[in-house]
Amino acid sequence: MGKPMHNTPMLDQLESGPWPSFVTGIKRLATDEGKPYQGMMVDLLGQLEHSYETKKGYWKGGTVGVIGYGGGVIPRFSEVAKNYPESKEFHTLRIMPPPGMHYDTKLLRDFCDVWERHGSGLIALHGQSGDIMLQGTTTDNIQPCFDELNEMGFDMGGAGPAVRTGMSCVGAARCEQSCANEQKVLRMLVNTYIDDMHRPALPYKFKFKVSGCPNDCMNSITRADMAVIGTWRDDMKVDQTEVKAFVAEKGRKYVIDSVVSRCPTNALSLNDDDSLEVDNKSCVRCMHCINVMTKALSPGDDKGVTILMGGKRTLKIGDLMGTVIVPFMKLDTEDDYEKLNEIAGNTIDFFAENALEHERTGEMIERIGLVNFIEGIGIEVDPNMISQPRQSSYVRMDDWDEEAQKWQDRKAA
Amino acid sequence: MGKPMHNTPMLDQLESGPWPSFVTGIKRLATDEGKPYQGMMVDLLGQLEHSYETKKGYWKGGTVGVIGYGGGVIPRFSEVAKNYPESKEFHTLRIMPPPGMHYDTKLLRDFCDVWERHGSGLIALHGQSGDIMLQGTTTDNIQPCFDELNEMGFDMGGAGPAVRTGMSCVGAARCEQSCANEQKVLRMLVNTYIDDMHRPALPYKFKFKVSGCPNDCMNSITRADMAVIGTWRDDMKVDQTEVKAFVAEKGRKYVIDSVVSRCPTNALSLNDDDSLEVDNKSCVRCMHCINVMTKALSPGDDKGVTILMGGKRTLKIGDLMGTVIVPFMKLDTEDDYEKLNEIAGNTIDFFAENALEHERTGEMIERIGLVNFIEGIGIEVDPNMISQPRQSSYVRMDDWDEEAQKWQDRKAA
Amino acid sequence: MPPRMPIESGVPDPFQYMHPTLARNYGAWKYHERPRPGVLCHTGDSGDKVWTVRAGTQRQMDVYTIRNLCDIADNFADGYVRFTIRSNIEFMVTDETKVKPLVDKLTAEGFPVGGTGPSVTMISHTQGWLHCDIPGTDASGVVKSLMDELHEEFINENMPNRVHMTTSCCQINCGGQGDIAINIQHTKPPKINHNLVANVCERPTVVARCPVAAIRPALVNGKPSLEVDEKKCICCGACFPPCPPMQINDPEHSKIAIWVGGNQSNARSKPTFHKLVAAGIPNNPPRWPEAAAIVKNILRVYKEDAKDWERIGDWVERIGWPRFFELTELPFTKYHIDNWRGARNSLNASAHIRF
Amino acid sequence: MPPRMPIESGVPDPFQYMHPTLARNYGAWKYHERPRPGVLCHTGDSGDKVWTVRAGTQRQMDVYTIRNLCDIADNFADGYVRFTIRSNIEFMVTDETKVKPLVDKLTAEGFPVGGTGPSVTMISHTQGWLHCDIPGTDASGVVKSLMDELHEEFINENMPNRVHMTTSCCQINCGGQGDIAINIQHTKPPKINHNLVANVCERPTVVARCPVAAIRPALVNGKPSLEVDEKKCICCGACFPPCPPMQINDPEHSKIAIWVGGNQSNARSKPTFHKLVAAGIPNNPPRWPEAAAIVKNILRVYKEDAKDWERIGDWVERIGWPRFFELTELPFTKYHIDNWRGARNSLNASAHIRF
Ligand code: SRM
Ligand code: SRM
Ligand code: SRM
Ligand code: SRM
Ligand code: SF4
Ligand code: SF4
Ligand code: SF4
Ligand code: SF4
Ligand code: SF4
Ligand code: SF4
Ligand code: SF4
Ligand code: SF4
Repeated sequence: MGKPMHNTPMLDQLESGPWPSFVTGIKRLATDEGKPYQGMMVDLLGQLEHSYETKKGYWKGGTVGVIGYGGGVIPRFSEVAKNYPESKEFHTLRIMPPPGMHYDTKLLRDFCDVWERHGSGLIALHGQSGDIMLQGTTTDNIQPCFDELNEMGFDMGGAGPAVRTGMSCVGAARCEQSCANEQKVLRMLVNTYIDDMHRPALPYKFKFKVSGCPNDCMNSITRADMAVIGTWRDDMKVDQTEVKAFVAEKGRKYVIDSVVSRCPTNALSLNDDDSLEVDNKSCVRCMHCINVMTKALSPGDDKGVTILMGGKRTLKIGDLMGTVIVPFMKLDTEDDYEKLNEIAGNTIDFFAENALEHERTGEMIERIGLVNFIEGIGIEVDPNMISQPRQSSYVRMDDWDEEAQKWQDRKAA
Repeated sequence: MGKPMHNTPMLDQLESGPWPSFVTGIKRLATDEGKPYQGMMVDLLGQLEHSYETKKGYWKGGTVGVIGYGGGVIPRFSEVAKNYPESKEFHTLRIMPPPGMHYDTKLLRDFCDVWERHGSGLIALHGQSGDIMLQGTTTDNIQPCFDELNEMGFDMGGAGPAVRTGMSCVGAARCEQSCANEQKVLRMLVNTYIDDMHRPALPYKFKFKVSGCPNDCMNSITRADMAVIGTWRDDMKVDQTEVKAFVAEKGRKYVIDSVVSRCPTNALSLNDDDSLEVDNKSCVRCMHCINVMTKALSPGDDKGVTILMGGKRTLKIGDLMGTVIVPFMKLDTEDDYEKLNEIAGNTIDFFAENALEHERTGEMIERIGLVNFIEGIGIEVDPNMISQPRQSSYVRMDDWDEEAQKWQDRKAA
Repeated sequence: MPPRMPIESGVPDPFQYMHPTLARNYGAWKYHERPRPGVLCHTGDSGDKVWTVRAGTQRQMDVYTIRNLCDIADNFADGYVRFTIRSNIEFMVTDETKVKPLVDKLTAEGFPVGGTGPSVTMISHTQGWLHCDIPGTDASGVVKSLMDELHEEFINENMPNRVHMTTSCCQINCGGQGDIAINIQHTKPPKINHNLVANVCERPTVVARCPVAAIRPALVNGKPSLEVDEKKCICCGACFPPCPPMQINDPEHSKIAIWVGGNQSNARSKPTFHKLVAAGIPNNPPRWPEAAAIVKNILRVYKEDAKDWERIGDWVERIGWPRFFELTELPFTKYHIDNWRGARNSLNASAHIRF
Repeated sequence: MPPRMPIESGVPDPFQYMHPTLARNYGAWKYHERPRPGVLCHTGDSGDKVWTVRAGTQRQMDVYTIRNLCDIADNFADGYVRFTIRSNIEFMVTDETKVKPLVDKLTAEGFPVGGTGPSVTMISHTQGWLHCDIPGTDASGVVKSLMDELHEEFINENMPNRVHMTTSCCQINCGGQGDIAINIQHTKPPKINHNLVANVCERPTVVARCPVAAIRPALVNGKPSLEVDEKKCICCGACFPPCPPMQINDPEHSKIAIWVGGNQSNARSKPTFHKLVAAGIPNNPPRWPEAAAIVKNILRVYKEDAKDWERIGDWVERIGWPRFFELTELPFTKYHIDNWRGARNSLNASAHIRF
């Protein structure tokens, strides 16, 4: 007989209800006779119940890793191991999934098998940064486990002051809005800078996220140091027959109030004959009308991406949005991709050299100013970078003429 | 023969063209044989031409005033009096006009006569703060000139760290949008705090401006420490017959694109029968639709005012907008007006005690935070004061429960 | 034996694991429909159609749950799945007749089918007491509790627009911006265990990390330690990860705060951050009923009052914050008014008032 | 004789000077029309109608000009006038047949009739070299030059919406926010006349007034004076009024800058500040042709491209700043990007891009 269960009256309450229960899952593992993880999961439940009772966490960090890499494992040592000895080590391995998180069942079963042998049997699909999180193993098991996963073709994700695991939306694989080859962008960027992931030496973390269109299903603007978002440059495609069908179905009033009036730049107008007029010059590619009338409207053909930098969440100076650095670039040829790669490389280099310790790109940009940042990475100013020009006259502009000339020269070129 | 004119080739160029020329006006005075101001105006032109040539100003300040008052005169002494001796003193008197700047011709002629006797003959109607500016006189003439104007029923305006001359729009006198008795508000506020105008002892200037509706023809939000703006609380008035007439005249597409879609809160919807649906709960009283369809739409009947504080222009921390302090108050009874007066009084007192030297209300609010300011003037928090609640979690909220209770108590009351 | 050096293979090629119809129509989809809640139907330029059935999971799954999902995929869905950013699982089928059996099977196995279109989809999810070293609550528990209560909203599409919620178990906020975010909010400065500071903390690092410079080095009982200026401290918790003896978590004073209106998509308005609406909510395991009640109430009001395609933030922009507080009956306090020096942007600098 | 003490009469009662029809219908107007540019017709609830004829003035008027306007009022307009915030004069008549003669007379006397509705009305106006002690240019001259060039736009109503322009002759900016603002912009730190500092400046005051703390007390040639850190100085000129020896005005380096999109009314969007579009423009009396050319060009593009009821700021919000710079052919530089720490609000944090 396996290790007896602790009393977990609070956790037990989380077994009821229609939503799948992580507690039930962990209990299944804790009662899995003869499995290497059984004892660990019994004590894990014990410690977790203790947390629920006392409203405190009991894990602390440490140093655990695999040979050749400086990061990717989140080490956890219990502070209450005296009472819950078998879960005294409960480290997580972060493994990078295929972009778009596609799996065949064989692959998933293989993951389960490896983790059954070397870990807790508990897998999170996925972490908020997109990793496959294999949650809970001992220091000793880390290396053999990783070796097996690595042989399967999988590699360690990011942790610490490093390039982090990236994410891309399902995009081109199953979405009509996609304007980019999301998986290609993501793989190229992360794999080019994989050294900065596996041997953490940056001032702080650096995240790539890729969304195929401005719906931004990967939340890249608010959650990535470098966000790559698909968009298009020519006119959106309008199928007026489908427009009329939509108007006929929903009624004019509905279409005016739900589509036309909601366009952020008044770029839409419903003609008296129920066809739709689009002012493509004013359209900001927000996606709203296309989302609502997906059969009638779609992105144009001249596709490319917008790059934004500096998004992050709260720590230290509050949440920051990414801001536009490259309004538009094509991603057709290998040269185009190479250019994208270079922008990423320049950014990481500049970040490495100029950010303070524990400072994200967004915080650095805030501190040094956008202009210094873009000059540092070799990008020229563009009015798309701002929502509006400066409103304060308190600035020194001695060399206005030179700066104006630069713009004129660029325009002439 | 009077004093000969200086050569003014640059100024002369400003005599041509269709717009009325101030140069021609000044020349008329400079050639006004036998008038006391003739010599002064000759030299004024000379100095001004000198400024045009050298691109520099040549006036400096000093101290000049009238008995009983600490301000209201803008003293000007010439730095180039050696060359232009007769305009060596060229002070301006700021006189408060009737609200709305209404005049009969007798009054204007009287002003001209006084100023012909005691000053330069040059009057600016009006200064950017709304004063009648009698521009150009000597130290000796200030007192007799003011005495005459004061006898006519006019009083000195503001200058220095004081309550300043206020402004109110034409409003109820000739505007269908007016939701307030602008002149009454302005007169009451300025006249109650007239002591703070005439004996400058505040940390810095303090301006009142009054607009009868949110079109804000007095620019009060951007240019007044205390802006009082008329508005209404019930539903706007809609004359559907006039609406239909407007739609018939302009066409549906025009109405949708110019009225419905431009409503900032999507509060308008054009019905299929060409009548207009107004979501009065979402309407922010921006005035746009009413401006466009002035015959069909008008403010409601339950009128009152919104008070904003802290507007100013650039000096020191850049332009600041006024912000909402009192979202709505009625101004029907004398008690209502008394309440308004008290708010102004509390604000001036708080400003006097808490602002740094040369700090405006807006800068003070920015420094101490809106909450401290409103608590200081005895106003309670209101969600209308903000465009959105805080976005940063970095705040200490120990006594949330107490604060929440205050709101509940107010709601219950 | 020399140590095995890693093969630095990086991010794997997804095509090897992708449903063949998706791979074949890669980059060539035409439009999609939602035949029923939880089911999408995408049509390709080629004419191919693929039905996607989306189901909720507990994210942190035991291998048996995963294998069960694999069995379902093998039996009903060609052996392929994918996961969404919100830990929902998606099964793709090319034969419409397979949809209903798949939905039924998932439902029978306890995986709610839904989360598509204007529904309340799975709440994004952080570590909490299960694994993190700094959590103030348990993300998995909060989410399980809430999703139990919101089950009907997950399996139906009755909301005005998508509802994307998030949780975060400390003020670092690994969860994202959300239409509604349920986050830990500390309300008292850290308590310092002075005996441990000297050994465990990099003192200059932690002094530098405090956003309001409230920490200074100090000698306490003759030992080098740290001191917090409690007047300045904003209880952010930034000092705790680098200096665990600065205990910020507190069973009583670590509360829950609720934020609304975060919107990451560019649809209509630019992306927006969520805003504080309620705080001081007890951190009350195992079911967090007080937080759940507030969230459900906000959702109810939103559902009743918002128009089609309005996200929560869009809706509040239209009706205004005063009305939001009126309709939800949440108290408005001075804490809702931002107080940092750049906060002027959050003030209402206009006569735009709703009545 | 004892000195005469002032009668503190304050703001006078306006009714004594108000056109009787305005007084009679006070607070009871119904709607208005614009029968022709420069003429308004207001109809009261009573059925009363009043026609207002608006004409431009030079603001700083000699008594002869004022008396001339009085004569016109007496002969054509019941003896009453009012002035607008923009120094236009308004004549009210109750008899429609008097409108044309009045318009003709004003025109004949050189007072342009216009400034109503969607026209370019008079530019608001500050003191300049004529009277102020700190001006970098002459407001009256700039305005006269511009209004000469914009005369046609004043007497017609051909703009998409009202155009409210402003001037300011130093960076204090007594002129207001404007659809277009033509303002002095200093580009070099003040030159200090060290001989005068000790006598003329309150040194602690001026040190405190510098917004970037660039001024420090210093001994120069043994005398107490001031020193400016030229790296820090943003050339705002705030030090000059309290300390005239810190000469900020410079015939060469005090330039003109042009700002657009200031909007004080609450119509549609909340009030907005104007934004920098062009700088480094020569301060070139007596006609400032370079500044005038830029203003006229902006107005031309606005007139061609904007829709009815779009103020300049609304128009640019719709078409976007990139297109504004494209259409006006003004250069976009790094100076257009704000660089103070709170400037993040001015950055484009979205995928909202126009092509
Ligand atoms: C595991 C995960 C939450 C989850 O349950 O999904 C997580 C967990 C932790 N995060 Fe996170 N973060 C996770 C995604 C995020 C995200 C979301 C994202 O990447 O889109 C963010 C917000 C985006 C961003 O980068 O700002 C995020 C912002 C942070 C921060 C604040 C960073 C900042 O610059 O503000 C920290 C603090 C730090 O690194 O010092 C942090 C730190 C941590 C640490 C390492 C706590 C610590 O400092 O010791 C947590 C370890 C928990 C554990 O025991 O595993 N985590 N963290 C997510 C990573 C899983 C994965 O690899 O897939
Ligand atoms: C005369 C006038 C311009 C005009 O030609 O119309 C004017 C002229 C001066 N202003 Fe002004 N301001 C005038 C309206 C304004 C306005 C407009 C308004 O009131 O709506 C503003 C912007 C609104 C505001 O209050 O912010 C304005 C903001 C300033 C400031 C900056 C105040 C600030 O807090 O930022 C100063 C500087 C100061 O007072 O230290 C200032 C200072 C000055 C001084 C006194 C310059 C000085 O410090 O020595 C100027 C005297 C000129 C002279 O020789 O007469 N003037 N000033 C306006 C007053 C006439 C009148 O009484 O009617
Ligand atoms: C599967 C997924 C991407 C993935 O790679 O995993 C996805 C897939 C789709 N999203 Fe998304 N979105 C997904 C997360 C997101 C997120 C991120 C998130 O949930 O945190 C966002 C941004 C969230 C935010 O702003 O807070 C997102 C914002 C949108 C929007 C914009 C909605 C809006 O009006 O603001 C659309 C447009 C729409 O609704 O038509 C959209 C539309 C879609 C469409 C309709 C695109 C398409 O044509 O196929 C897809 C499915 C529809 C459905 O659920 O009805 N997707 N979508 C994600 C599913 C999450 C889930 O399990 O619920
Ligand atoms: C006479 C005057 C008030 C006064 O007490 O002197 C006035 C009078 C009227 N204004 Fe005004 N406004 C006057 C200065 C302003 C100002 C201030 C300014 O010019 O600096 C503003 C705010 C300016 C800004 O936002 O920059 C102003 C913003 C408006 C608006 C909002 C326009 C918009 O769409 O943004 C309206 C509504 C409209 O146009 O229908 C308006 C409408 C009106 C109406 C139609 C109100 C009415 O129903 O009678 C009046 C006259 C109409 C006309 O000119 O066609 N008035 N109006 C001012 C004339 C100035 C001039 O000589 O040109
Ligand atoms: S971001 Fe755009 S392309 Fe990607 S899944 Fe979402 S809607 Fe599709
Ligand atoms: S995509 Fe957005 S901005 Fe473009 S027309 Fe449609 S609603 Fe307007
Ligand atoms: S502010 Fe309103 S009430 Fe006053 S004049 Fe302008 S439109 Fe009329
Ligand atoms: S007044 Fe403004 S906010 Fe109100 S309905 Fe009209 S346009 Fe909309
Ligand atoms: S939100 Fe905080 S407690 Fe939760 S996983 Fe992230 S770092 Fe840990
Ligand atoms: S909780 Fe935050 S503010 Fe308080 S001492 Fe720690 S780091 Fe500083
Ligand atoms: S803008 Fe400057 S120079 Fe012009 S009047 Fe005002 S203070 Fe004097
Ligand atoms: S010009 Fe402005 S920034 Fe420069 S020294 Fe003077 S006050 Fe300081």
